[in-house]
Amino acid sequence: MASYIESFRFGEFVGSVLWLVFWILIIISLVGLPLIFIVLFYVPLPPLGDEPLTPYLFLTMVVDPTRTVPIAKYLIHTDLFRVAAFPGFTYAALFAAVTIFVERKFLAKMQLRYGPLYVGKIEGWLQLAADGLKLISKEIIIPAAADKPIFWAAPIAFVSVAAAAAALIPVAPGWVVADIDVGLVAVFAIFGFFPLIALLFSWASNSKYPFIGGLRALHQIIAFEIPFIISALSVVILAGTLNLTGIVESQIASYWFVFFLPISAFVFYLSSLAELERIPFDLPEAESEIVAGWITETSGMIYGLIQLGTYLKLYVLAALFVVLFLGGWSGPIIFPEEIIPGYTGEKIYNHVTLSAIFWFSVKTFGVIMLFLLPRGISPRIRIDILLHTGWYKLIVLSFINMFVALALIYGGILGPEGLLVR
Amino acid sequence: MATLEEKIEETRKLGLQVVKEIEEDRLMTLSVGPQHPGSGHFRFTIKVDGDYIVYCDPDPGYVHRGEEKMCEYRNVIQNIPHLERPVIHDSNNITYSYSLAVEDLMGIQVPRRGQFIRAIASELNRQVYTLYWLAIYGIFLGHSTMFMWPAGDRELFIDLLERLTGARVTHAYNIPGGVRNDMPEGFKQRCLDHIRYFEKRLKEYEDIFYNMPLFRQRTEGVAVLSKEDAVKLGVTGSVLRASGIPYDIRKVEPYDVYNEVDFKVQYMKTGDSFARSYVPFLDMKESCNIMRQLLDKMPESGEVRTKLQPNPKGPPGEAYRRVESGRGALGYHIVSDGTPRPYRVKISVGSFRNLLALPYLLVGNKLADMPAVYWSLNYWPVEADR
Amino acid sequence: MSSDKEEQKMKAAKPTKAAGPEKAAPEVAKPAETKPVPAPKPAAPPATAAPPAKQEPEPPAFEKGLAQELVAKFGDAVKILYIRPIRIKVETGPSSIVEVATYLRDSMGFDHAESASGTDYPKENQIEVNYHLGSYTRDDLLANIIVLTTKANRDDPRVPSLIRVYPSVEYHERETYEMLGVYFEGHPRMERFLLPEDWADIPPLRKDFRIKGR
Amino acid sequence: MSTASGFIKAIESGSKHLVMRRFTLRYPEQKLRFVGDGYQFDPKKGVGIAGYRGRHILIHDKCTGCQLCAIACEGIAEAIGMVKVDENWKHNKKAIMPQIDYGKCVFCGLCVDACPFYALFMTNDYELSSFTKEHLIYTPQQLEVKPKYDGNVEIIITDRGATHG
Repeated sequence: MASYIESFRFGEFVGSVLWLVFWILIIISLVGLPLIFIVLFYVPLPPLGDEPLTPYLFLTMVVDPTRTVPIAKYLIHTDLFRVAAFPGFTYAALFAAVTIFVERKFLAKMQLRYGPLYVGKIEGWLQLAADGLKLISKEIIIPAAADKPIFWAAPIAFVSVAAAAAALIPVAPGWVVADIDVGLVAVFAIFGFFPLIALLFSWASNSKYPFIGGLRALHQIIAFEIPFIISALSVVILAGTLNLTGIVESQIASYWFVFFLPISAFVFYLSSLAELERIPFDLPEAESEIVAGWITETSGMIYGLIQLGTYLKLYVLAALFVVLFLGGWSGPIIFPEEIIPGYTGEKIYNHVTLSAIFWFSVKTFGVIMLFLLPRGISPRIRIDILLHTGWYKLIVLSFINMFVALALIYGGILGPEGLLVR
Repeated sequence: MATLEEKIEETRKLGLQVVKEIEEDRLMTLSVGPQHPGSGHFRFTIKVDGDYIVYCDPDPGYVHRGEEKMCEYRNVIQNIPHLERPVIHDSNNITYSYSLAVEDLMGIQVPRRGQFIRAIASELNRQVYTLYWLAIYGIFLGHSTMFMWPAGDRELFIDLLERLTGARVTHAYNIPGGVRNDMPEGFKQRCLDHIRYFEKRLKEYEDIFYNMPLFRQRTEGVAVLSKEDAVKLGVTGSVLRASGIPYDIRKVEPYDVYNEVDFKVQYMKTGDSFARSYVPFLDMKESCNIMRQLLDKMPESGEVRTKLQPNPKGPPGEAYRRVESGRGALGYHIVSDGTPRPYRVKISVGSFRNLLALPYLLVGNKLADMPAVYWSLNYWPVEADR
Repeated sequence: MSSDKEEQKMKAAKPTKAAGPEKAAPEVAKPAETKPVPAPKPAAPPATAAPPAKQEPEPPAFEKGLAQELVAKFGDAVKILYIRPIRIKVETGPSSIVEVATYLRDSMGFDHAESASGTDYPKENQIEVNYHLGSYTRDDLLANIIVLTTKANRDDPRVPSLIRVYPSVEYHERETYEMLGVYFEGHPRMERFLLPEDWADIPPLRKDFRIKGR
Repeated sequence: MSTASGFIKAIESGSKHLVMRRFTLRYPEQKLRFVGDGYQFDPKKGVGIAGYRGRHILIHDKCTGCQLCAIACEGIAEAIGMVKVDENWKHNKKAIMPQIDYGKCVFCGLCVDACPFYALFMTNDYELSSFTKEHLIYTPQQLEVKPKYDGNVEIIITDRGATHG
């Protein structure tokens, strides 16, 4: 029955294809190639055999596979790889992407529906790429009287702050972007930026509902900052060091801290839910009360960036929970001695690192599922109940926990020569 | 600094529809507008002092279609399809009192089996409406599961109504003189299965929504409507029954076969937002057992409709009949002047009467309570504007 | 329970009326294309109490008692239009409507107003405003509805507002004001309610307001 | 401890649904099965026969061109117009038959009730979308064609929750 609209003409179709090809060529030649050359010249390339590796030699080796393995092995241990790929941004972004997809399917299953289904043959696994492309192609609308510089800066700041926090998390022994010995305090310092960004963005978008949302974000995160820090502090008392890798090692030495400090783990879980603005504490973006809270005026890629930042934050907080309470990467070695026959001992390929990465990912994914659960079962709470729980109930609980930690130390159970320390 | 009460008094004098922001009174005017996700096709302007609502002025009329004027240009049967438009997912109830009023005017006697089928169809429709209302109440409080479950289970009853009347939502099934077609075969058994499964689902709602401590914290003791105020404001339906007055038209003024069904009118005494959200839930449970009794007592065979002549006419006169719809007493006052077209049709709907309670309850509460209080009034904007 | 008693009465009252319409002449198959001219004298004849068209069945005792009580209290200021099983229609002049309403609310237990609406009678140049009053508190009056009506001249319809007696009629009166043009004196906010702000036409529910294209 | 037990019951109820079957009807793959093949009306008995109110079907050899369906629809949606058809029937001298504009029709079925000659019924077909409004107007010839609609799914209630099977 359907008939085509008369106004379709083949000439127009060919015109648009040519127009597209023209723009692709322009972008590749003016932007793509120079970028590759700049990266290749500045990245410290290893000497190949005797003579130094020049970019042109590098490009030829892409063709010859025998040369790629040593280059790849060398690149893996440079700092650029650590920051960009493994324990840094790409690993976190990969986790964030998987979390988005799992959350939509998990929530759908709990609500007796299908969730994304049609994009990508089996159960809609390509839905995420489709959403990303859609957000990139959407037009970015900036409110008329908005404060443009801050309006642009805030989403970028949001993602970079979330990524900065991801850099401090130790994923495997030796595999951490920045192994500073005041690790935990640095994470809290970075988390202090989020309320600031939320308020800046909502105030810059110059309309009433986002402004109320921004204020609520401010109240909420400040109210839950204190129990958040104190509950982590009791872990520092037990572990004796602020360095995150040190904390994990002290847990490997004795047992996981979640058995000693269950209340602190619960308080940390609740306040990280509030930090993430997830459902029970969803007030900054309460869509039925204040339209969409502080992200009302976002559209297109600005919304995409803020969503990426939120899910990066989710990964960071889940990883922090694992590092502080579930013993980081500790877990039985499950990989065989020689993963690649005849090749042992190299930094990344030995079985200790691989099983550490495996255990860390499994535990983080488990904690992320715990974060996703409340969205399915609980409504949003009101601002005064939120502040009441934050200031009165959680702070008291975290102080009780501080007392438990001190008792464990002075009772000689944990700490330098404690009973349970192996 | 002016106290809250003075601010409420001072702003009550402001009568303008369009409110200008005054710098020094530190109030922010928010238009919970026709597009706001928290209000549907209806706008009310609230003035907010910090987090407290100080002034609320409802401004309905965005979906006013002049149903009453349209009734005067059509004959009695042609009125049915457009009269169900104000609330299409409770269409059997809204046309029920119209049919009763016309039958009073023209002295038509509906056969017994037709009355039973009409009552069953209106009970099914009440479930569909209340589930839709409960779903929106869930998402208003941020509980997305509580939106999906009732919205999904509503399909059970829509499927039944589709088999019975032929259309999913706009049934046009209730005609002066009875119903338009008889039940398809196997309908009774399928109806009983769906009801039995639905009662298991109702237990789940209670676990995940009504007994959820966070939901209780948000609604208990919020916006209490006392018994005297409920009577003074003339509210109706679940809002009235939540304030302690067991008033249900099906029990008080039984129409058709409701006097042969024994059921208990569900009501609560606290009158707060929680009661107003729990009474419709109890009504749904009660409605399940009403449907079972109706299905048992229904005569096996017999006429379902008295056939009227093409342009039915009756003696001049007036009739006023009421029915208990999803949102309370829904009455039609029809004046006929002997011609096939009604001379004047006045539709008195529950939503319009509950609207008066909105500014009364909202003032003094917090901004976050606005959706919880507004939607607990069982207010359907389209029906209130007619 | 008293409501069952009324139910039997209602059943009894209905069949007698059913005999009425048989004698109405069967309508010709194809109605005239033009709009039918409004039928002769519309419903509420001012003259006699009972409408002459059909013989009124003997009014039920309980409702008769209510009506009698009203007539006893207000004499000829109040006129009973009809008494049916659970419906009574009482007409008063615009001047005495507030006292009658206050009396109905305070001593007869009709404690709330369901709706306020109007009907336009261009033939007699009058607009009839009627309030449906019901009762939530008195058990024997639960089903009863008293329709309290008053007539206002059509050119400048002014009726005292009942907002002091029944606060629930605030929005109903505003709607009747914009739909029929009846000005309710004493109403705090006599403004537009449902219709758009820029509605420049005559009140739409009046008979001389024609829907375009009909 | 009512709050803790409230949370635990909510978690238990939520996770119980992880094993229940999903309820959504996936429309293009699954289509609902209806009772009978559309709503019909028996003018002699004056009562309809239950069926889905979808697209109309016009039986040409019964239609007498009496315009009763057009008059019935005039007050509701004015969706039915009578058009000339180039068939000549003994009982349809004027050779006019209803043409239904589905841009206006509200599928209430009162035209089927008004037809005294068993000529106009309704079928199960509801997939009437088209690119332009003109294509929504169905001529009597189009209305004569009986649509084939193969609904294969209906609500079934299993012990692991209701689903469309």
